[in-house]
Order: sequence, then structure tokens, then C-alpha cells
Amino acid sequence: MCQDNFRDKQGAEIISNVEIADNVYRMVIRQEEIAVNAKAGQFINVYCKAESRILPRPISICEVDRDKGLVTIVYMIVGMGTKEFSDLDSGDRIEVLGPLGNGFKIKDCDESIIVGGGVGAPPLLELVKNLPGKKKVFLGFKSGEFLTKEFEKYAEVHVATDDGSIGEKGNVVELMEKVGAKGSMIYSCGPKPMLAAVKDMAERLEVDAQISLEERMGCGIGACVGCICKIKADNELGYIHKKVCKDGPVFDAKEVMF
Amino acid sequence: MCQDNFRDKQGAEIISNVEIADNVYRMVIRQEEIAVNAKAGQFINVYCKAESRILPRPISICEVDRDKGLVTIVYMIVGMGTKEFSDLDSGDRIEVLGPLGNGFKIKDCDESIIVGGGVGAPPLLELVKNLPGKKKVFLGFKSGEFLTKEFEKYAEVHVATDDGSIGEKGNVVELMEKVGAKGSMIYSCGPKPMLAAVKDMAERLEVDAQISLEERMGCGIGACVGCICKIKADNELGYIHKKVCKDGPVFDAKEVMF
Amino acid sequence: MNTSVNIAGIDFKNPVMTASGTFGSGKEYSEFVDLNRLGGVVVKGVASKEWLGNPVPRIAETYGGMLNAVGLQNPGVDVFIEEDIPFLRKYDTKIIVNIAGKTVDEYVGVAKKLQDADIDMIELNISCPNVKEGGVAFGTDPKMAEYVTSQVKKHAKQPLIVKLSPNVTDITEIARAVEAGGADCVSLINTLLGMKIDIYKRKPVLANRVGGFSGPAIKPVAVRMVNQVYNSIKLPIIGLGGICNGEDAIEFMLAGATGVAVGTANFMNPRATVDVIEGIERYMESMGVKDVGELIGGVE
Amino acid sequence: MNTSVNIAGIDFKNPVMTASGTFGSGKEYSEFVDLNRLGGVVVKGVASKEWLGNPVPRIAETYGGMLNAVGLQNPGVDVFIEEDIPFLRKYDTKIIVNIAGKTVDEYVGVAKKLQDADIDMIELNISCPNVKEGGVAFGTDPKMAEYVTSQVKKHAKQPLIVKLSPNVTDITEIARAVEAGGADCVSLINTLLGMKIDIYKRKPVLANRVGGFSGPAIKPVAVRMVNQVYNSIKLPIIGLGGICNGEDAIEFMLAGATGVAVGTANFMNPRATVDVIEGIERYMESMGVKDVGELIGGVE
Ligand SMILES: Cc1cc2nc3c(=O)[nH]c(=O)nc-3n(C[C@H](O)[C@H](O)[C@H](O)COP(=O)(O)OP(=O)(O)OC[C@H]3O[C@@H](n4cnc5c(N)ncnc54)[C@H](O)[C@@H]3O)c2cc1C
Ligand SMILES: Cc1cc2nc3c(=O)[nH]c(=O)nc-3n(C[C@H](O)[C@H](O)[C@H](O)COP(=O)(O)OP(=O)(O)OC[C@H]3O[C@@H](n4cnc5c(N)ncnc54)[C@H](O)[C@@H]3O)c2cc1C
Ligand SMILES: Cc1cc2nc3c(=O)[nH]c(=O)nc-3n(C[C@H](O)[C@H](O)[C@H](O)COP(=O)(O)O)c2cc1C
Ligand SMILES: Cc1cc2nc3c(=O)[nH]c(=O)nc-3n(C[C@H](O)[C@H](O)[C@H](O)COP(=O)(O)O)c2cc1C
Ligand code: FES
Ligand code: FES
Repeated sequence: MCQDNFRDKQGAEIISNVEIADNVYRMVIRQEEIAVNAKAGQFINVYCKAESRILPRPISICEVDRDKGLVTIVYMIVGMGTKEFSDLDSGDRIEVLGPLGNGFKIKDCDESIIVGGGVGAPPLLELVKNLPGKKKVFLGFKSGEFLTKEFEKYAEVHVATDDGSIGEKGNVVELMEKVGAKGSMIYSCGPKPMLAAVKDMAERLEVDAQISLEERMGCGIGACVGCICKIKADNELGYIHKKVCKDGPVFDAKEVMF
Repeated sequence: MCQDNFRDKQGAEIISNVEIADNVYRMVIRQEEIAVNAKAGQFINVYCKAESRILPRPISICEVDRDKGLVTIVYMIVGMGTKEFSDLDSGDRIEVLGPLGNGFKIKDCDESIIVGGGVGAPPLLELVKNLPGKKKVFLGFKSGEFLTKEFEKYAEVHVATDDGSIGEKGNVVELMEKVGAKGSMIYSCGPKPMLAAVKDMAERLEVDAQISLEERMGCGIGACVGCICKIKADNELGYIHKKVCKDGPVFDAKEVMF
Repeated sequence: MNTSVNIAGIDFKNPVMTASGTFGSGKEYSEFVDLNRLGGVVVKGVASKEWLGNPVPRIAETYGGMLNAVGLQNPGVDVFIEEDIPFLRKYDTKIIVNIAGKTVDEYVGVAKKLQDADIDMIELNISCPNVKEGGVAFGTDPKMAEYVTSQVKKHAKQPLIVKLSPNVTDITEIARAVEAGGADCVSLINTLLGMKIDIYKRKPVLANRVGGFSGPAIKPVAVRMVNQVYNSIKLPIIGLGGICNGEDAIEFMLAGATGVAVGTANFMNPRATVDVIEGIERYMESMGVKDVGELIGGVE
Repeated sequence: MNTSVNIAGIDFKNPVMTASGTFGSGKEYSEFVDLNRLGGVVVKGVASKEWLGNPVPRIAETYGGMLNAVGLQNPGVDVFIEEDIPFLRKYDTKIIVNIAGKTVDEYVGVAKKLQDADIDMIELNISCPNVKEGGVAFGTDPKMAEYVTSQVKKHAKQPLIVKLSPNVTDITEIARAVEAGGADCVSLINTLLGMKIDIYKRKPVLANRVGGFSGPAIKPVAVRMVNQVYNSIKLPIIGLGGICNGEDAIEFMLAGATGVAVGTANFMNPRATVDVIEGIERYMESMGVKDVGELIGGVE
């Protein structure tokens, strides 16, 4: 029957799928609807072929090519689902649903700060491409790097690694302080401790910050209430629960309670 | 660790996998160990890739080519597992275990009768190849046929179909009576009602018959006691339970209680 | 071909509904599914006031299934009445409200507030394994189950479904108890209780340690229980637990269900409910079933 | 690296055993697995005399699992003692005999006949869902469970494991009862009760209608129950239910199991037991676990 007016899972052809760093893969798929509609900071549900793995994997959109209908994701192998994705070849097909969630709100400021940690970096690439004004990118990795070359096409990039193998030794927030990051909006995605530090820094510097959160998901579309985070509110408790998938994944750092 | 002296599941390359009749497929795989060791009437466990389907599918060995290390199976799509097999292409890999069970006992007689019904026909092909003496093959199908050409290379073949589309209209046992099948051993594989009729006929004609049974299996190697059949015995009940997978699938028709 | 069924006096255009807690209040999936096609929408559990639910992580995946420990987070029945009912009423589908409580009074309180609400049925959840204070005890003790059923029934204006827990020795005992308590229908199964451990962190994956186990993996338990209950009480049954496609739904109907609900499958496939409906229709056509009602309890 | 564990006084070279009924008497899998590598072999259930079991079909497949209704077909304990023990004793592995009965006397009868047999432990199966006459009632009623345990314990010369049924409201109640009855160890879980219907034939796939549900699908229920029992009694636990690999086994040990058993996975992969052992060793190595005993109950 006709489902023309309804969104649905979509098959997508894999154009390429290559390891760009230890256990980190970059997959390009052809999926026009997503390419055309996606905004930086949104994600897609990627479905596993293995029938034992029934839940979709949320993966951020790293880049889109609207003209060619291409969507790029960058993911790290952390379990069996991402392992399965890494075994796919160009020409294989994969099922995806998206774009999902709310992306970053692009503010027209003179200078923006972009802060990414590990596999939190990818969604910032499409953002940096689209941001007006001056932009400084700070990327933190455990060891090694990925995507920094791509970021350099659009912005000044500073890298820190935990082991000092590339860029500064130390974490990315320390690096920002060192470099003396300035701007009127911070955009950030990465592990929780990093986001918490970014939130603190933003408060100290009195700049706004948009941070992208991560949580275990059931549906990815706001139905299961599995993926909540604490958002400040004017009630007895001082907070309410919001859904990372539907109300986020990008939130105003001021509102997020870690 | 070393498992050299133990049997195991084996990966096998699919050489070809083609539809030879409506929903009936012939798959050739390269698996030397099985090709070398198999006897007519034995079967292999074929494992599904879909993780929802955890049990192996027992499929009879249809033909082997010892020199080239090839094993042929012929299977009908009856559910999701066989559907999955039918979707595989040459070059794909599949996991199998075997050969399992006891095959037909090849008797050196002047004249043998071979009776196959539907997907019971395949295991008889390797048998017919190896049988000494004269042999008459009777094959019954619902509609259409498969493998009759192959059988004709080694023996005289008579075909019956339920709808009369090919050969005689009617069932294969009627056909045998009509043709006046004669011999000192009947070898048969097919649906239960056919095997029961073959057993009756063998008793009437006073010839021995070996029949190959089918039952739902868990392990395929005699451990789960899932696949039993009733075999005549000299006890209170008049029968004992034997395992189709390990004690069979080929039994002396006289012993089988339907 | 007739796919409509009547459950406790309510006419459903087809037997397919959504499982509470897996379909939000309908709005979330309305982008993916034409709600007009569904027999009914069973909305997420609502309590007399807002519940915050459990800490995260609330979700874990298992082989062919999942665990959830949402803990019945909900905005409270008042918000539900104000926001969700008007939205759902725009669609031609039945509205069933799943209600939660920690005490009999709380359950009764929700039922009372729903007396004048424009809904079709109430589903009493006495079986949520994720809320410590009570839900479970109501669902596993026949006397408690009967009592809470009878109290809610007194105040409910709409036909009352009682949702049974599978985490019991004898589900027919609980089914008979809620029948005696005045239930108009039973639905089963709610989630099994399960646990998953992160072997690298040496701690439970769920913050709540244990959670409700659902999805295709649990179907055999659900089918067995539906058939047992069908053979022991007279009430109509809504069957659920792992339904992913039309064949699964037919299996539940043959086991004894009049209606079926689709839960976890929505996460696997946002169009799952419609796929189930179309699968039922295909089965009916190919098997020459004129009226879907013929299937109910049709297993030998 | 020490992988040995002691269970009720018996030393196992590693925690990995086979699940009763899935490994025959060991002989069947000896072509596929070096039995010397296994901690123990738990043989299929034996009764005081031959049982024929249920009619076929006895096996059905479900999503990530299977149903069986073998009905404890076995040749009787005498045949077992004569044929199977001598075979198994050639290997350096512990022998555990799973015993079945329809009455307390039958259970006691088997235990008596095993008094002088060269075996290491007895596993009392009070939980098989496929035998109508009694097994299940013993496993679901705490008083009956305690009674049959105490009677068998009186006559058993070997340490006694009692195997618990998961088809109960509160497994800790049964566990405490068999502890009070004198059990030396508990094993869990036996199969869940499940049903599958052939929707084209409109009849149950199993001749017995219902069957025991096992395999990877059931693991979350098993892990939860092992952890519950670990927190409520002092006896050592043998954990099982869906174990397919080393990670699964570790999960059960962290939940509280001292030993683990591999069942349905043998059908999926005849080498499963050895794969589990090797997987445990790999985990220990990569996580720096010196003694496998450190893992027992190690979940936060
Ligand atoms: C909005 C969002 C965007 C994300 N974008 C990216 C990205 O661009 N690149 C990337 O590498 N990763 C990203 N992640 C994390 C990614 O979803 C997980 O790494 C992935 O789901 C792990 O799947 P698995 O099967 O390999 O791991 P397993 O641990 O085997 O997965 C088991 C279950 O846990 C869930 N899970 C495990 N880790 C996470 C996690 N960190 N966050 C959420 N769910 C998890 C899985 O989805 C699955 O349901 C994102 C997560 C969210 C919520
Ligand atoms: C010894 C033996 C030899 C066989 N040889 C052949 C052969 O050469 N060609 C062929 O087409 N078929 C053969 N069969 C039947 C074949 O095993 C089934 O058709 C197949 O397992 C169906 O799998 P499915 O997933 O498509 O069906 P489903 O019905 O989805 O399977 C569900 C479960 O039931 C089992 N099952 C279903 N039908 C049968 C059956 N008829 N016999 C045994 N188990 C069944 C499956 O193995 C699986 O465990 C043989 C069976 C046996 C026992
Ligand atoms: C995320 C989630 C939330 C749920 N919330 C509720 C609920 O609020 N009330 C309720 O009665 N059941 C709830 N359930 C149980 C489902 O309605 C259903 O009974 C169960 O998941 C089994 O069906 P399934 O296997 O199709 O999901 C929830 C299930 C899930 C997965
Ligand atoms: C075919 C089969 C036969 C079984 N027979 C027995 C038995 O004789 N005695 C017993 O205590 N458990 C028996 N069981 C239960 C298993 O020992 C085990 O408890 C259950 O299958 C769960 O483990 P698994 O998921 O690893 O298989 C049997 C299970 C299967 C699948
Ligand atoms: S993942 Fe279901 S609500 Fe966010
Ligand atoms: S299939 Fe297990 S004994 Fe035959």
C-alpha cells in the first residue's frame, strides 16, 4: 500500500568504507533523501544485518554531498554492530533511517570555537563547512588522529592527543586554554567528561555553547524514552528529563546537568 | 589449540547454486573432506547465516566428486533457512558439517529398484552411480521433475507426477506396479506415505528394502534425542526408539513402524 | 475479507495495536505510520502525577531482544489528557490508555481522572518489572491482582484490560483472579525480567541492574502463555511479545488472542505495525480466511 | 593463569561443563571435542528404568532459540552405569549424572543405584517442563523441592546439585528451599516453557504442544536468575542458559556462577564447549585475571 507521505527505513548503497585510523572507519553511502535533508549534528539509525542485533545504531552524519546524494559517516569499532559495519564492502547495501534529531543551530557570529573529542569529531565537519565567520577547531584524540585534514580545508585546526603522539600532549580543553580560544559560540561533541569541561569553560568565558550528547537508544525517534538527559528546569527538582534522540542530541550547554 | 584429530564445522566455497525446478535448487560446494568420506544416503548439516536461525539444516548429499572435492546438494525452499540458501551466489561461503549418519548399504545384487519422491530423489543419485548390476529408477513428483536426466546416465528411469505433467499421472508406487518392478533390493527415499507404501510393496514382493527417513533434528549427531523413529523390537512394547540422524537416516524397511 | 474484531464491546478495524511504552503517545510514529490504519494505539503508561523514571542507561540489547528499565517515566495523566488525546482523536483508531501506579489508590486516581476523557479502553499495568514500589507485587500475587482490578473497575468508565506479567509460576491463576476482579479483557505478556552484565566494566549494563526483556526472542513464552490463558478464562485476550510480522500475529491469534500488539518491533522497523497488518491480510487471502475472527484460538 | 574451580568439594580443571540433555552421554561429541579439555560432562537425564519420551516432532526452532520436548527419553540408570560411565572414565573430566523421576521414590531409586557408581556428582532435575507426571511440580513448589532434595540427599553418596526451573515467580524461594533440603550446589536455569504454532497447519509444531525453550535468546533471564540466587543463598552455582562463547560464560560467573554449562550452543557449533573454554582464557589474559575464581559474583 501507499506510504508515500511517510518516512521509512531506506536501503542505501555503500560507496566506500575504509579504515582511516585504528578501528575508525569512514563510510560513504548513497542516500539522496538523507543527503538533501540533513543538517549538521543530526544522526542516522543504522540497522545491523545480524538478526541477533535488533536495535539500530545511532551514528552522526559527518558530511553530506547534496548534489551527489552522498552521506558520510565516521564510526569506531566498539562492539559487534560497528564490527559488522566495518566488514561491509563498497557495493553492499545497508539500511538506514534519518536524518534524526535536531542538529546544531548555526549562529551568525564573527568567531566560533569548535571542539571535538574522538568519534565526537565527525559531526562537527559538516558544521564547520557551513559555519560563517572565523572558526577555530580543537580536536582531541587518545592517540593518532582522523579527519584533521578535512577540517583544515575550512578552518584553523589544533590537535591534542593523550599520549602526545600528534599535536599537543594532553586534553583538548587544556589545549583551548593554552591557545586562548576566543569566540561567541562554542560547538562541541565528544565524551561526557570533555563536554562537562567545555560547559565549565563556556561559563567561565561567558560564551554560549551547544553540545551534542550521546545515550543508549531504543528507537531513536522519541518513542521509547530510553535516552534521557537531565535538563535544568524551574520545578521542585530543578530539572526535567529530555530525550537525547528527539530533543537533542544537541543541547544548550547551560541547560545540561551532568 | 590443536583440534587436528577432531571433526568440526567446515567452511565451504559455493561453486554454483541454481534453480533446477520450481523452488528446487542444486548447490555445488567445494569441501574435500566431505567429498572424500561421504557415502550415498548420508547427509550434511548446513548452517544458516541468519543468527535468528540457530539450528543446522540436514540436507542429503546428492553427488560427490572425490577428485575435485565437490559435493552437490539439491534442496527445496520450504522455509526461511532454505530460502536463505537459495539466495547465496557462487563465490559465497557456507558452513557445513558432515558427512553424517549412515548411508545406504550397497548390496551386490543382479537387479535393484530405486524409488524416490520429490526431494527424496537427490540422495539416490550418488547411490545409483555406485550400485552394481541392473537398476531401475522410479521417481515421483508433484508436478515437473528434476534430476531425471542425471539418473538416466546410470539407469533406466520411470517418472510419475501427481498432475500427469510429466511421465505417468499418479504416484510412484502405482507406477512401479504398472511397470512391474523387479529386483532383490529396494532403495528408497521420499515422503512418509510413499515410504510406507514402499515398505508394503517390499513385503508383498518379498524383497528387502532400505528406506531413508526424515525427522526434525536438533544436533544431527545423536546427542539430543530429538529425531527418533520407532523400530521393531522384541520387547514388551514391540518397538524401541532409534535416532534418525545417528542410527539412520537409512533403515531396513521391515524394522520401521510408521 | 473482514479484519475487524470486537474486544469487550469495542470495534477495532483490525486486531493490530501498539504495545504500551513502545509507541510513545502515537505522535512520535505518526511520521512513519498512518495511524488511521491501526486497530488501536495503546499509549505509554501514565500515572496520577509525573514520574521521572530510572537513571540511564535504560536500554540494553540482547540476542534477538532488548532490555529496558525506563521505569515508567511519564508526565502524569493531566498532561496526557490535555496534549495526547486531542492529537490521537484526529485519527480513526481506538485509544487505549495504559495506567500505572504504586498503590491501589494511585491506580484508582488515574482511572477517575480518565472517566470523562475521550478514550476507548483502559489497560491496567500490574506487571511492570521496572518499578520497585508495587507494580510487580500486584502482577504476581493473585489476591492483589484481583483486588486492584476490582477497585479500578469500580471507577473506570471504559472497558478495562488488565496486563499480565509473565514472571509467574502459573499465569492462569493470575488470569482467573483478574477475571474474578471484573476485568473485561486481559493483555499478555508484559516483559520478562532480565539482566545483562558488561563484562569489561563488571557492572550491569542498565543503571537499574535489571530490566524488562522484550522482542522476538521472547515470543515462544508469550505464545505459550496466551494459549494457556485462552484455555482457562472466558475474557478476550490481546496477545503480544515479540510480534514482528503478520505470521507472528497469526500465531498469537491461533493461540487464542483476539487482538495483537506490536512492541519492540517498532524499534527494529518503524513501519512494523503496518507490515503486521499487511501480513495478516496476505495470510488471510492466501489461506482463504474470510473473517479474521475465525483464527482466534484456532490451534488444534 | 588458574582456571580451576572447586564446586562442593570437587575440583574441576575449568568451570566449563555440558548441559544435561544436549551432549548425550559424551560419546556423541567425543568425535568433535577432546573431552579431556572439559571441566565436566553432565550427561543426559537418567531414570530408574527406561523412558521412551514423547512422540515426534520433538524439536522446533524459534528466533535465537529452540524448543524441545524430548520428554527425557533414556535407557534407564542400569544401562547408563554399564555403558556410559566406563566410556567417560577414560577421559580426565568430571562426570555428573542428571537424574529424573516422576515420584520421590523414583528419584531416590536412581540415587541409590548410583551410590557405588564411579561418578563425581549427581544433578537432580526437578524442573523438566516436558514430563507431565511430576518433575515440574517439584521444581515450582518450594515444599516439594525441599522434600525431594532431602530424600535424595539421604541416599546420594556424591555431592548433590539441584537444577532449578526458571518458570517460577520467585526463584530465590526455591533456591532457599533446596538449600534447606541439603543441596550442595544449585544449577540454573533449566528451560523456559514455550510454544510454537505452525500457522499453515494450525497446530503446535511439537507433538507435545509445549516444550522447553533454550538457546541464546534466553540468556538475559538466566543471568538475572543466577544473580538473584547468588544474592540469596550460600551454595555454589552452576550457571547456564544460552551460553555460546567465553564472554557469555564470564557474564554468568560475574553474576555469581562458579561453574557454567553449555547446552543448545553445541547444536549450533559442535566445538562450542572448547570455544567457551578458550574464550574464558582469552578474557582472563587480556583483562589480567590470574584466577578464574576472582570473577565469581564480581558484578558491582
Ligand atoms: C546521537 C549519537 C550519535 C553517535 N554518533 C557516532 C559517530 O558518529 N561515530 C561513532 O563511532 N559512534 C557514534 N555514536 C556511538 C555509537 O552509536 C555506538 O558506538 C554504537 O551504537 C555501538 O554499537 P556496537 O554494536 O558496536 O556496540 P555494542 O556495545 O555491542 O552495542 C550494544 C548496544 O549498545 C548501544 N551502544 C553502545 N555504545 C553506545 C554509545 N556510545 N552510544 C549509544 N549507544 C551505544 C548500541 O547502539 C547497541 O544498542 C553515536 C551515538 C549517539 C547516541
Ligand atoms: C536426513 C535428512 C535429509 C534431508 N535431505 C534433504 C534434501 O536432500 N533436500 C531437501 O530439500 N530437503 C531435505 N531434508 C529436509 C530439510 O532438512 C528441510 O526442508 C529443511 O531443514 C527446512 O529448513 P527451512 O529453514 O527452510 O524450513 P523451516 O520450516 O523454517 O525450518 C524450521 C526448522 O524445522 C526443520 N525442518 C523443517 N522441515 C523439515 C523436514 N522436512 N525435515 C527435517 N527438518 C525440518 C528445520 O531444519 C528447522 O530446524 C532432509 C531432512 C533430513 C532429516
Ligand atoms: C521501552 C519499553 C517500554 C515499555 N513501557 C511499558 C509501559 O509503560 N506499560 C506497559 O504495560 N508495558 C510497557 N512495556 C512492555 C510492552 O508493552 C510489551 O508488553 C513488551 O515489550 C512485550 O512485547 P514486545 O516483545 O512486542 O515488545 C514496555 C516495553 C518496552 C520495550
Ligand atoms: C534437547 C534438550 C534436552 C534436554 N534434556 C535435559 C535433561 O535431560 N535434564 C535436564 O536437567 N535438562 C535438560 N535440558 C535443559 C538443558 O540442560 C539446559 O538447562 C537448557 O537447555 C538451558 O541451557 P541452554 O540455553 O544452554 O541450552 C535439555 C535441553 C535440551 C535443549
Ligand atoms: S531512543 Fe527512544 S526516546 Fe530516544
Ligand atoms: S538430531 Fe539430535 S539425536 Fe538426532
